[in-house]
Amino acid sequence: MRNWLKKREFVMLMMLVVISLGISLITPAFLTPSNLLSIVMNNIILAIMAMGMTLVVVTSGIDVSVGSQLGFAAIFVGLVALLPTANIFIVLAVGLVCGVLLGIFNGILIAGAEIPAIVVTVGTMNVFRGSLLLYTNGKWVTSLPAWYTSMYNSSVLGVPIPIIIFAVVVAVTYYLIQYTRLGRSVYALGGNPVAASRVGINTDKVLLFVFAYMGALTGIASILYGAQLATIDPNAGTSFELTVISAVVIGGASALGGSGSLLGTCIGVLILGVLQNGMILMRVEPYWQDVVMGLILIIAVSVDVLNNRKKEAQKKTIDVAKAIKGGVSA
Amino acid sequence: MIKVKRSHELILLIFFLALMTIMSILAPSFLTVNNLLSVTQQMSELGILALGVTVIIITSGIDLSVGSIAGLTTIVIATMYGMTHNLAVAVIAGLVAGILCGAFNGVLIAKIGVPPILATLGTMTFFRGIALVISKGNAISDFPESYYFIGQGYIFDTLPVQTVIFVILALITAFLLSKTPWGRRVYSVGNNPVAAVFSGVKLDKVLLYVYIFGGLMAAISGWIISSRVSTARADLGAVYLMQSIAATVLGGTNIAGGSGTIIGTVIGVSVFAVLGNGLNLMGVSPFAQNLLMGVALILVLLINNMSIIKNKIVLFIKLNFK
Amino acid sequence: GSKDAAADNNQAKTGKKTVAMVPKVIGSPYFDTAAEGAKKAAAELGLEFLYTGSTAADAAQQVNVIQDLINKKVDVLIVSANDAQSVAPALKKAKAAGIKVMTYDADSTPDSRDLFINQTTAEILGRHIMDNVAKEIGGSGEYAILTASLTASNQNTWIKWMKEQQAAQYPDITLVTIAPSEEDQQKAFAQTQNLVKAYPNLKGIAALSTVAEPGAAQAIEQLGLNGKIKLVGLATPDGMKQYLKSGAAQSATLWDVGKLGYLTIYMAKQLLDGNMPTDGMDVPTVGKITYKADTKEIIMGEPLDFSKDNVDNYNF
Amino acid sequence: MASEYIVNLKHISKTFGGIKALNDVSLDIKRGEVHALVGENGAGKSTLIKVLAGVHFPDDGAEIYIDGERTVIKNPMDAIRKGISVIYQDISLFPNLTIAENICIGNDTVWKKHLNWAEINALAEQALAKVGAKIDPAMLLKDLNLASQQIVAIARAISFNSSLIIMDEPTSSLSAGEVETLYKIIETLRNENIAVLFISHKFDEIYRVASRVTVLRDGRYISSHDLAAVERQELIRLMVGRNVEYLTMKAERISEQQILKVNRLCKEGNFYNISFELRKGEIVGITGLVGSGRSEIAKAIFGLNIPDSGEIILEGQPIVIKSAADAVKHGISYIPENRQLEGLLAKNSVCQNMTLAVLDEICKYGCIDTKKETAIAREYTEKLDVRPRDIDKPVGQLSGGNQQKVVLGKWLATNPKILIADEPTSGVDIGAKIEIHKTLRQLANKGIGVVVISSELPEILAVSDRILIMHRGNIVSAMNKEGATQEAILAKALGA
Ligand SMILES: Nc1ncnc2c1ncn2[C@@H]1O[C@H](COP(=O)(O)OP(=O)(O)OP(=O)(O)O)[C@@H](O)[C@H]1O
Ligand SMILES: Nc1ncnc2c1ncn2[C@@H]1O[C@H](COP(=O)(O)OP(=O)(O)OP(=O)(O)O)[C@@H](O)[C@H]1O
Ligand SMILES: [Mg+2]
Ligand SMILES: [Mg+2]
Repeated sequence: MRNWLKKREFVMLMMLVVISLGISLITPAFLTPSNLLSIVMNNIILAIMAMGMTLVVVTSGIDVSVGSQLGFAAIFVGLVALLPTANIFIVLAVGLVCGVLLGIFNGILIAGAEIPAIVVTVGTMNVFRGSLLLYTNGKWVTSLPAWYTSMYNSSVLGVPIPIIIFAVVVAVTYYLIQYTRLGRSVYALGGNPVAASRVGINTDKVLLFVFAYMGALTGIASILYGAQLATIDPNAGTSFELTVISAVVIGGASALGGSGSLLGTCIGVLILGVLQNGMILMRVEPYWQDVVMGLILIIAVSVDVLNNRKKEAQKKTIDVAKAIKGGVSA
Repeated sequence: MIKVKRSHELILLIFFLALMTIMSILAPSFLTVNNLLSVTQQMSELGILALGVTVIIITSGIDLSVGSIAGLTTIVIATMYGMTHNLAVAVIAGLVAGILCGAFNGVLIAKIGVPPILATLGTMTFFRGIALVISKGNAISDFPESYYFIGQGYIFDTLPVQTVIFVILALITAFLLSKTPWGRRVYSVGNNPVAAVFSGVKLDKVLLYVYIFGGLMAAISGWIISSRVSTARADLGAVYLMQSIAATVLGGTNIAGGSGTIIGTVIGVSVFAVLGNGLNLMGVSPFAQNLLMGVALILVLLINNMSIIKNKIVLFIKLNFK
Repeated sequence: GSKDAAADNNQAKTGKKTVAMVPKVIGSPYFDTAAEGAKKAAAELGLEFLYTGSTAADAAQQVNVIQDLINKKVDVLIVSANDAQSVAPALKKAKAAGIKVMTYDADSTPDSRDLFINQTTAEILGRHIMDNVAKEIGGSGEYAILTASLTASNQNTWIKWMKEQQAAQYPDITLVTIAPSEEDQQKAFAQTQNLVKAYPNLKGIAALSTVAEPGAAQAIEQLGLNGKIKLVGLATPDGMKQYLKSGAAQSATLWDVGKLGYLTIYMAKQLLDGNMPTDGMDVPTVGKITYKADTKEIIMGEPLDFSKDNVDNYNF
Repeated sequence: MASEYIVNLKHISKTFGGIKALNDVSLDIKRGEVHALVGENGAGKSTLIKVLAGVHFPDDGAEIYIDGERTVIKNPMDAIRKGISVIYQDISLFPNLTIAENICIGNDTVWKKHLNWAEINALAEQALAKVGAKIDPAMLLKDLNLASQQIVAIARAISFNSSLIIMDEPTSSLSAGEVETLYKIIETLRNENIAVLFISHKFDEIYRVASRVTVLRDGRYISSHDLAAVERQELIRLMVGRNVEYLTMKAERISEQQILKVNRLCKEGNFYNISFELRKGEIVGITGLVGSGRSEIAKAIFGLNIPDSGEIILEGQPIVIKSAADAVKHGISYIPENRQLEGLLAKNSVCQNMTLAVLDEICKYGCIDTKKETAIAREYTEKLDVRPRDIDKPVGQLSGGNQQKVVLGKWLATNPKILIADEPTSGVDIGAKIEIHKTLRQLANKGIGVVVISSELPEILAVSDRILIMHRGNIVSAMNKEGATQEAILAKALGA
């Protein structure tokens, strides 16, 4: 079980710990329960979407339309929440359905027409945002009702609802990728797409599912988005996709597909969140923040790559030939 | 495969001509020499950026930092000019900055082996950060009149200077890619890096030059942008990032590497430029413009993949209704 | 020759002159409200009104749009400049093509346009907001600025004037930091929470954009700090209504944006008719205006503060 | 009532973009028999089994009978359910999944909507035990070497309890030891009345395991025979349409001049204390079990694997080789063992592949001289008889043997002093194989020093002048061609 020490997640976790320690040495305000809670709360939307993006990246795909999807779903959630007959379940359903539909739209083009994911989603990024702005004419959705916005700050048994929602998302996603045929097919497809179709995996279906799931999680995120901010800008989520993708790749998912874990992604989200928060807490001059952030990202990924290289050198010694020579038990 | 590629460019060209026809019918002022020249002027910056991006994508890489490099270049030029009051020195410093940024990317990717998307995700923030630190976020506008030639001037009173630069750079890039050993190696690296190494290609050297080339193109693009808008600012060029990738891919460059042409990219950029210009002339809402650009991108690739889609449908029917 | 023919053609179709308005960015409530006022004026004055721009607040893209409108041969071109210097060459070209050129909301260089319709000056506004900060936090203590982005030039000018006003009038107040919100509500929200943590003695925040102030207000509300951290800034009354009432924000400053749009088109008509404005002239539905002939600048008036008491009177 | 035949294929045709890969082919496999499928490279063997496996859908008119019943194989899943499982030519497994998953994926009995890991691991362990492999099924596949992955593929095919297992060149990445294991496994299968369709280019193998054989040529069915009733030469004639046999080709003259000397080369974990020399005009064969370190040595000489100590002496001069580019400059060339991964730019044309290593030489004023380039490509497609003679065709569309010729051409174009060929005929049909042997000999006769690495003993015996045998990273024996026998070599290779 020394194995997990060599895992990428562990390296990134160490990185997170080092960064956090560094920050808390400089500013005591960092390591307080309330600050840590606010880091978590402020990054839950990111984390939820990053869960979906992890699956997308595992299939060696990418979805740059998630920022537009978020804005799209959030506006519709908001508009529905303003209706007099609306309630929390209707809002949930609208967010989910809206997200899933957008995701399916991507999925059909990617799986059905075999257009590369980055191209499809660059296209739909514009299509979603354009049609949203055209529909709303740039108007914000404001004055969302309290029964909806209060959801963000309420707790059940002392646990804030967004955290509960996130926990559910993680649990469902974990169950999905660990204990279902569909979830393992996602990894299989990412590992070797040709082999995947040869073992009977309907690769189109799997891709469609992955993008729909991404959409569903974006839908859930959009519900929290509206509840968190109480007003929704039709430009909401613009260029958010880059943050989501960053979190996922920092968390260790390979852009080549086949690898990526929920834990890694969570760590990726936290690294981004801690840096963002720590930078202000450390009172770094605003102009320097991008420099610091960029440098830390570069160092983090480089260290990881160098570390991986060492692992590569160690790997070759594994050999089952001896075991096989045991012969055949007839 | 070559056949498929050719037909992609053909489809795109037909699409482009159809677009031109529609625009000329719907917008009377579209098909005037003046307007067409200003279309080429508008597409030059994106186009030059896309030249670098094309070469990078052919190696199966990606560069998310090109927009930041363009922005940083503008700041370096402005700051150097403020210090030396020598335009040539300033511009050279700007281009050198672009080359250094490209080299920085190249070292991360080729020498250390960081995946391009990760490396440039980091440098995108880093380069922008440097530009912000130098400029304190401010726009810098004290340039001499002569600086504006490159982005606002005309040759023979009609040809926009940046159009000419774009055409020359496109020709050079096309030449480099198709006629030089370097170009051949670029394709080979994108196609199968292991086999390239096994054939004596110095992978790290090729990649290093590729990212330097991308950095230089971004810098030239930034130089033109800042001359056209008479301003240097850290975030100039940022909007072109996604567009340059989209135009490159629309032009038929395979995102997985190994294939792609400059002519394809030029047509890809033209489609976006004509669409934007024509819709502006027609007074169509800019929101609809975004929508239509997305639709155009998807449409062209749908047409391109028609046979795949047809096969799938035919097989589906065969299996389920027979 | 052919140039005029095309313009005539344009006119012949509708018999109306075309006025094109280019905001910094499309899809912002602020500019869209101004456009509504403008549209109303255009309808009243018998002008063809065209409202277009880019979907990103980007100078280079704005220049492209201007270029296209010159090729389209509109009669009046009205721009809110993303960057003063950037649009100047394009605007000069428009002037050279015989188009009347105006700026509104954010000026270009004076020589590149015929008239600038200013809601108020950057100096007045910057000093005014600083005064608001001082009024709310009580003359001493720390405050932070939440800006749209570190590169937004109008924000940077306002900040410059705020600092001057503070240095001159409120020596006991200190500016702790300027945090960018990237025109993103969620970012504004998170930044505000971080600021509160980072600066425990923080007494006030000035949020300088219509996206930043609601985001900051929501963060303060969620932290339960209503009234403890004072929030002032620049925002539309609609976006801030709920927060002004709940006490999460104390004031939002702006001007009557609809009127700004109306005034702009009204002046466009004047230009087309060959009239120049005069100082103190009375514009219908807008009121008395200030005109500075030396800079060809119209100043609509003082900034307008929205508070919990008056916010219900406005709707934009 | 069970039919005598487990599978009958009739009128199978398959067209790829206008090219008929299969043209009205039939194949009948009896229950429990080991049936060999032979044919030249590109004859359509792999395509035929992909049709049977549901990967390709055949053209109209195809008839497929399983157990005597007419059926349609809709997709790979369907084939598995109908009792057909396949071990593909390119190991079709998932490096990022565990061994257990690789074995069980798609297996209805455990691969259910909801997965039970205990069940999966148990089944995997059972399947592994059947092939005699003791290994933790929770390990990731990518942590295994190629040969071990092949074993996993075999375990997987067995675990389905299929009535027909198709093996497409299963021994191409195995060497003597593992091949024996495979034979035993096939024997067990036969005892359990499971049919095996066995594709191979190695005749020893075919005669050893199979009882019947079907021959394909140019996408057409030629004939089927009981192997007992058909001579080896006859079979080759049916395949190729003419007579061919392994020729033992003697060196014309081996000069005294040493071209390469390797002196006490060491690399921890790869090879130890390797010394040998190569003379002009000589072919040195290196053989041994898979993993004995042959390729690692080759890569060390070619600059892709930097040794810890020792020296490489080229024409009397010690040289330092830090990269493949250095090696090429010194006139060393290396034909890698994995042609798909290391040898070819699949999407690029034959011409571009052939000139990749000589780009700088075909340059005029810094640009590529197209005339020179096509001349080189033409020359070597002619010389090596690459079919078709189309230098603009993407290499990926050529059959395996022709692809190998392109790689060979790429290196011949560099005018090498030393040519190292690692498994140069893997997956190459007998006709082409002999062509390649001939070419290697011709090169040696021209004064090039040639090193051939091969696991196929008849080949090593046929081509080499001297044979080095490796065991666990050491050269354990050197034999002259005279007096070397398969048995003697195998004994040394196994460490006896
Ligand atoms: N997907 C494909 N697209 C186009 N052509 C193909 C495809 N697959 C196979 N072919 C062509 O079909 C023919 C038969 O190929 P196949 O792989 O079945 O040969 P094979 O008998 O297995 O040869 P080898 O012994 O080299 O493996 C070849 O000419 C090949 O180029
Ligand atoms: N004595 C040894 N101890 C440990 N590992 C060894 C030893 N010998 C070889 N290996 C391992 O086996 C690998 C040898 O692979 P190599 O490809 O050189 O073998 P090969 O004989 O060429 O087999 P193949 O036919 O697969 O090419 C090395 O990477 C090394 O890690
Ligand atoms: Mg085959
Ligand atoms: Mg080997």
